[in-house]
Amino acid sequence: MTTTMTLAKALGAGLRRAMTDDPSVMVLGEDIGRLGGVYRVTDGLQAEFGPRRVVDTPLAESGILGTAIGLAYRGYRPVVEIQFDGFVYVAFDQIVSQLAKMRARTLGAVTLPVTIRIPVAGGIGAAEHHSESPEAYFAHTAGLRVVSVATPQDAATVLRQAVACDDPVVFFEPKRRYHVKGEVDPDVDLATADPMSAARVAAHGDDVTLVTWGSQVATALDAAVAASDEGVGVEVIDLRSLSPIDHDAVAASVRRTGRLVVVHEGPRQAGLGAEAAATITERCFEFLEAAPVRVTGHDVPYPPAKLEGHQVPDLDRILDGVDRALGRVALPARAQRTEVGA
Amino acid sequence: MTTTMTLAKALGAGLRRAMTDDPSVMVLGEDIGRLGGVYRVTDGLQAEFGPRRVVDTPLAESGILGTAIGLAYRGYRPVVEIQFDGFVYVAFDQIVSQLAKMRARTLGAVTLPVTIRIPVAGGIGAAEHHSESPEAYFAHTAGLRVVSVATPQDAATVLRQAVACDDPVVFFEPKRRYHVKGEVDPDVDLATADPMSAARVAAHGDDVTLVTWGSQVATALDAAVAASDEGVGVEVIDLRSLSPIDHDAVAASVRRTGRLVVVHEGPRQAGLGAEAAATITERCFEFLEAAPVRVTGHDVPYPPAKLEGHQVPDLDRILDGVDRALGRVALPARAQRTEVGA
Amino acid sequence: MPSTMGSKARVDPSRAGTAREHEAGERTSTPAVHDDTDTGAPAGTDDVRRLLDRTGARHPDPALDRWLADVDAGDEAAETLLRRMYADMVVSRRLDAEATALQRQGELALWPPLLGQEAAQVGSARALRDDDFVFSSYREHAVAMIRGVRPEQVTPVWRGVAASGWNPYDVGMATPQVIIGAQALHAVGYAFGILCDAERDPGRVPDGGTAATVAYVGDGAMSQGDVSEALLFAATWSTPTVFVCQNNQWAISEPVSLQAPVPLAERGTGFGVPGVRVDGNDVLAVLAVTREALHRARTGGGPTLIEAVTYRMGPHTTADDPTRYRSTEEVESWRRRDPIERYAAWLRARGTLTDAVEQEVRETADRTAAELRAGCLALTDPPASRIFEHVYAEPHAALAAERDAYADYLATLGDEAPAEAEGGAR
Amino acid sequence: MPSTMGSKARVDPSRAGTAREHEAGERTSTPAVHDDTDTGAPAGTDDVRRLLDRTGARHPDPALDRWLADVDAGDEAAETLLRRMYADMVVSRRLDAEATALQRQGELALWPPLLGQEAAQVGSARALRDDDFVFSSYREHAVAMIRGVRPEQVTPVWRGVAASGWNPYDVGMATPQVIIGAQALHAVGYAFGILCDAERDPGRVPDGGTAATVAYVGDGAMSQGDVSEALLFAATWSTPTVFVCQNNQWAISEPVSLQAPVPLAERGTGFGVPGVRVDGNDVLAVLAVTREALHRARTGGGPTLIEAVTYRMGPHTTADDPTRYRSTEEVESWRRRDPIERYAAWLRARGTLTDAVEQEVRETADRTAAELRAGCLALTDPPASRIFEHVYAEPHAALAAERDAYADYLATLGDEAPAEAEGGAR
Ligand SMILES: Cc1ncc(C[n+]2csc(CCOP(=O)(O)OP(=O)(O)O)c2C)c(N)n1
Ligand SMILES: Cc1ncc(C[n+]2csc(CCOP(=O)(O)OP(=O)(O)O)c2C)c(N)n1
Ligand SMILES: [Mg+2]
Ligand SMILES: [Mg+2]
Repeated sequence: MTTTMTLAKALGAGLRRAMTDDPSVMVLGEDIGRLGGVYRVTDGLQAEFGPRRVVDTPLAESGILGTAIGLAYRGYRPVVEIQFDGFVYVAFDQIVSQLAKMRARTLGAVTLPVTIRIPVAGGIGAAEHHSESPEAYFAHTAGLRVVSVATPQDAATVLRQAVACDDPVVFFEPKRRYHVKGEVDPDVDLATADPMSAARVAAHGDDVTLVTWGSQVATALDAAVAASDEGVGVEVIDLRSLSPIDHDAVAASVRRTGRLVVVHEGPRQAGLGAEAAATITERCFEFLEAAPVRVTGHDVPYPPAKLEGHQVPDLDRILDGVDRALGRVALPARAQRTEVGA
Repeated sequence: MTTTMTLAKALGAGLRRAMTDDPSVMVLGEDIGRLGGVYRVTDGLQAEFGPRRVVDTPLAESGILGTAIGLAYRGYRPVVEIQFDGFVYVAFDQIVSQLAKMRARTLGAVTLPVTIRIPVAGGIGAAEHHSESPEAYFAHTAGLRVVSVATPQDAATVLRQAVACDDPVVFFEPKRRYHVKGEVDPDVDLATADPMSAARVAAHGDDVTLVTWGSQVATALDAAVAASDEGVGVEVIDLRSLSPIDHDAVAASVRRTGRLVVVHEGPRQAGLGAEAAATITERCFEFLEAAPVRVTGHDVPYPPAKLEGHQVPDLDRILDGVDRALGRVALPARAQRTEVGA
Repeated sequence: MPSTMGSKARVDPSRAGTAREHEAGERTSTPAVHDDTDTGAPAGTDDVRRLLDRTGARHPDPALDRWLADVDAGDEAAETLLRRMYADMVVSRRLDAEATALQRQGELALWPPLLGQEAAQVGSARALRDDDFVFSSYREHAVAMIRGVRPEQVTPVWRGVAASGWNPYDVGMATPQVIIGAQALHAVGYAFGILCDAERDPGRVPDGGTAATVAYVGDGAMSQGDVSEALLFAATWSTPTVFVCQNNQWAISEPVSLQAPVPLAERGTGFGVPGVRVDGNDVLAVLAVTREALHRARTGGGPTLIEAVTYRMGPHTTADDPTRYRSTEEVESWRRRDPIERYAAWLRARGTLTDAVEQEVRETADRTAAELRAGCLALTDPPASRIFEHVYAEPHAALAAERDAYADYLATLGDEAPAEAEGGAR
Repeated sequence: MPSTMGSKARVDPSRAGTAREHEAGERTSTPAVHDDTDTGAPAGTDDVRRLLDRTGARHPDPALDRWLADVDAGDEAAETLLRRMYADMVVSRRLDAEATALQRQGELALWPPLLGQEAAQVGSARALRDDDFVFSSYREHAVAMIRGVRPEQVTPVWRGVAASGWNPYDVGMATPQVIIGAQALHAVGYAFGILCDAERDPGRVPDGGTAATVAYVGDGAMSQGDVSEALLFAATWSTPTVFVCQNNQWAISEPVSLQAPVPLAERGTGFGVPGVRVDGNDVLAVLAVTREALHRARTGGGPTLIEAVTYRMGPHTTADDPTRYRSTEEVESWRRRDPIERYAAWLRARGTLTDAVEQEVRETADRTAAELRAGCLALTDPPASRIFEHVYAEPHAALAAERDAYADYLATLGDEAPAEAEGGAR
């Protein structure tokens, strides 16, 4: 049954359903119990499932990840919340050296179905370390799966898929879109739902393929509307899975459009935009009318709130990227740059 | 005055010179003092400069990096050794959240000239976590500089440049090539030496541009020789600097050859090969005769020693990449795959 | 929380209270622990070093009193210091209220109030010398003020105009740290640098090699591996470092019991860092223990961990709703231990705090609050080019190209042409 | 090393020795510390719990002896256990020598010898139940053997054929961990899982919820933030976890003084984890303290940290040259405290160890060594496709494509066609 709810609530609903379906699912993190998380995603879960399944941990992310690995070793299916993107780095070793490698290390004997929920990206006027986009670090790490969601329905469904997956999954939540509402059925049949590894065509178009994910999907859709007003058809692909990447879906589109724009908030250098551009160039070289275009965060530390509008790609920067992909010179100044963020 | 010495000794000579030039240079790490490092790079330095300038630290990499930041805050110029590439992840937060961001955070008030020496990459038959290629993680981190060396002379010179640089520098040492010998002048004038940010053309050729760095440079040069036997001119570019990347040098070459092969050991997905391919495609789209080709490690955890020959690109895989860049079908089976590693 | 959590304080009860030796080679007397249970303070918060009880009565503690000889001299210098600390507490509380109001009015994006922690911050910061160096977290507004940070330098971070508001070297204090616990290692490294300087050539070292560093950490921060590593490095190198843990009972919604099965003052002993547990709402006791710890640090005695037991009276930040996780009774019980009230009562009783002084302090507070507000409202948004500045110290062609490309792009929008950046991305 | 390093063991000397309460609510008697200085042992290593001195004389210690009631019963079961532990020590030393030889002969890439640490490993591992779970480092070959790892399962890692040699669930022991200290957190998490299982439905839990985990860590590992966090999480959750720190005096070239200004057994107390310092070369004492700690763990008493004071007689690994950083005298002084010799002396004196038994043990050792060697030499290089296997549990199209492309490439070389991979990259 579908209900209208925010993306944040949909995450909670997905988590609740996952916990109901499988008693081995445990939720761990800072402030996720009594408080329900700083974004209230886990609101009510501790009251419902008790403090042994929804566990407020000491303030130590490496400890959280390391003990989650131990719990998974024992047969649990831990869902870990990292409070903000910038706090995941202290747990980096447990993620890349332990979680990602344990299965290969043990020749398949040890399965670690740990899901790491991370509110990601900027545009919320936050303090330092609260607006990071670390997707590429994890996508560059073999042994992990990395997913992102852009819609309330995907929030519920893909989170359930991530928790059900026997591989470790880094699950990125577009915190700037937590309040976005949509129709959500938290109980869709996972067997028939699209797999989380599949990209989703969010808008159809024949002139340019625009690839993005997470909180940029909505901006990209706005850009597609604006472009269509100018007669340009933009196909928007929400990657959803960042590792593996559904290059097939992108390539199929680019073979049609001949042009690719990749949009993401993280720094450009060695970001996922490079990966998408490189792979699509390999696969579609003869179809490309122009070099793939990257519209990304700059290669700078994420700036303070008042400047983040210059870091986070917005409608105009995306349209500029579309223009560049079309080989057009820059368009005349648009009336007003659109505000990003909450 | 030049002397014949190994790459490892050249590093030590560069460090000695840097310490002599600037009393604020300190060296910190595990086993670097009395033992002289597990690879003896710092051999003799503690005896020469004393235990307050060459400091054996407790076994905790985050602690080493964090205290190095404090020392730099106080005006020191710490050179930190991470014993093996795989041990840097426990210090990841101090590197990406602190070291990389401190200058921007303080609007330029705090300068942190910390150099992080990391023996990198595989091919030495080592145990797990001793053969990682984490370059892309750091190149994706704004605020850091990342360099690598491939020759004994560069080992001495670029290390001195890195230590003298007022920015934090991650300095990758090709451990598989530590024993390679060459003529080294540890005292070259840094004012006239090529800057460490500049790529180096290691071999000239007109048919394919081959970009790589560190321990793969020697393999690439072997490949260039083999290709030239088949009449193919391979231009080998040793990037040296991985952040920033000297795309100008690569683009200049590709505009001539029309073909690009990037070779690295780290995983392919979101690796630096993607960055090089994407940027060169952006800059040289109309010059490219074929899609840039990546020859890289697979997207798997670094395999055990007996299998590492399948992970580390070798002569044949590089030649296969050259063939692909040339649009040739795979060559007939070559006599024997070349052994990689020490 | 797991049901077993409260049930295993397995440490010898006779070891609680944690009066460790406070100077190398010398043991302090048994701590003077004054019963304060009439305040209804939460269990487990009364085994602390204390000089002023919540009524403002002063209790003798020879081991601590010797660090307050100047205060007890009763001369004009003493009066000045005592009044200054009173002003510090009142002014910082006023600043805090003003900043909270600015946030409520939408002028600041966020604010982490210090309300309730004035004594812990003022007492420790007033023990410092100018040449000491502080590495703090994000809530140490009173410490910053005492170090010399001006009101208008406090707000840029919380308004989102800059990642920091002052030059650390101007005031001997690093700018706010958001990654929990990371700064503790910086404090140890800096202190190791002091040691190294001193050994090389004490004469040429500005602070003669006797400066110290202070790492402020929260009770939650004590759980981070970095803080443990900092304790170890400090002990191994015997650095002149004082760790001041403001145990304000909460880490956002998590009670200190989750971070500390035994008192936090004990945390360092297994690393070789002695600890002392002090009433963090008693500014005199905090001053005394910090002076003692700094003296050890300056004289080669190595690091100390001070646990200042206090309470965060307000929300974690203005974005937090503490009613979701703690009771009014708990908050009220701590209100009765207010750090300013008890100090004021004592000062009044001894004649230091007169109506005239009170009036003057209030005016200072209002004036400082007004400066804070004016400074905040005067802040302008920095130019776009700022994001490319100070990323690197040395020329960086790639970033310069990015900056130029973005400037060109902005020019096409016609609404703003960023100024040429200075430094960082040349 | 910094000159100040040795000079600040600032902890109350009366607290050294660290006989903490070993059971909830109960205190053990004063530790029986037997003077062992005639062995010329390095200073600071004699304040340990000990039952067998280096001559093999058994000293009473009621607090420990109660954990050896079965041993002291003197019945056949006791004799069997005592002989088994003797065999464990001799066989593991023999295996270690064989592996070292294999490395010298080029058959293994590397080997980290356990020589000298047999008692610490055997005593602790023999205290375990089958349903307990061990998370070790890389040097715990005797522990692995006792857990049921077969000789031929030990060598794949060190030959470089696989990243691990056994299925952890078959033997209740994780495979070797190379990242220093990381495994300690896994042990705590697993133990927390045992607690959770038990609370849900003890009847349906195979181990009835009374299993425990053991984390083996080195003296160097104690410096890592992860180990500190593990101590904290274990204390906070009161997990059934025993931390066994084999303090073998060295972390590669770094002496333990660099990692531990105060005895490592103290490390946990500030987190709420009591510690005990035991002679790690006394297999009986190690057995007793581990049994005690496990009993506490199984009965809700929470974690314990055991510091087993021992010595790494060999190099760090076969790649190491310890003569660069330690003296022959030091090594010799520890040779006089050999863990096998003293145990053998005691066993011989009490009649447990006869020539016949000795002969039998030697044969077992030789046979096991031969198995190790045969197993090692029989190892074949895995197929190329192995690198793509088990990376993922579920189908992964991208990796499958990479695997296929690589197979196609290999086919062009004509020298090997990798078998179709099973699982991981479908
Ligand atoms: C590494 C990291 N993890 C989590 C957070 C989120 N966070 C910010 S403040 C805080 C609580 C800190 O508590 P404490 O150390 O007691 O300091 P207090 O806020 O009470 O002053 C948390 C969990 C963070 N900033 N950094
Ligand atoms: C995170 C990390 N840092 C450094 C190393 C390199 N290293 C391997 S063993 C070792 C010493 C470990 O000493 P200890 O914990 O005492 O164990 P022991 O070798 O004595 O058994 C070091 C530094 C590592 N493996 N992992
Ligand atoms: Mg707190
Ligand atoms: Mg050791």
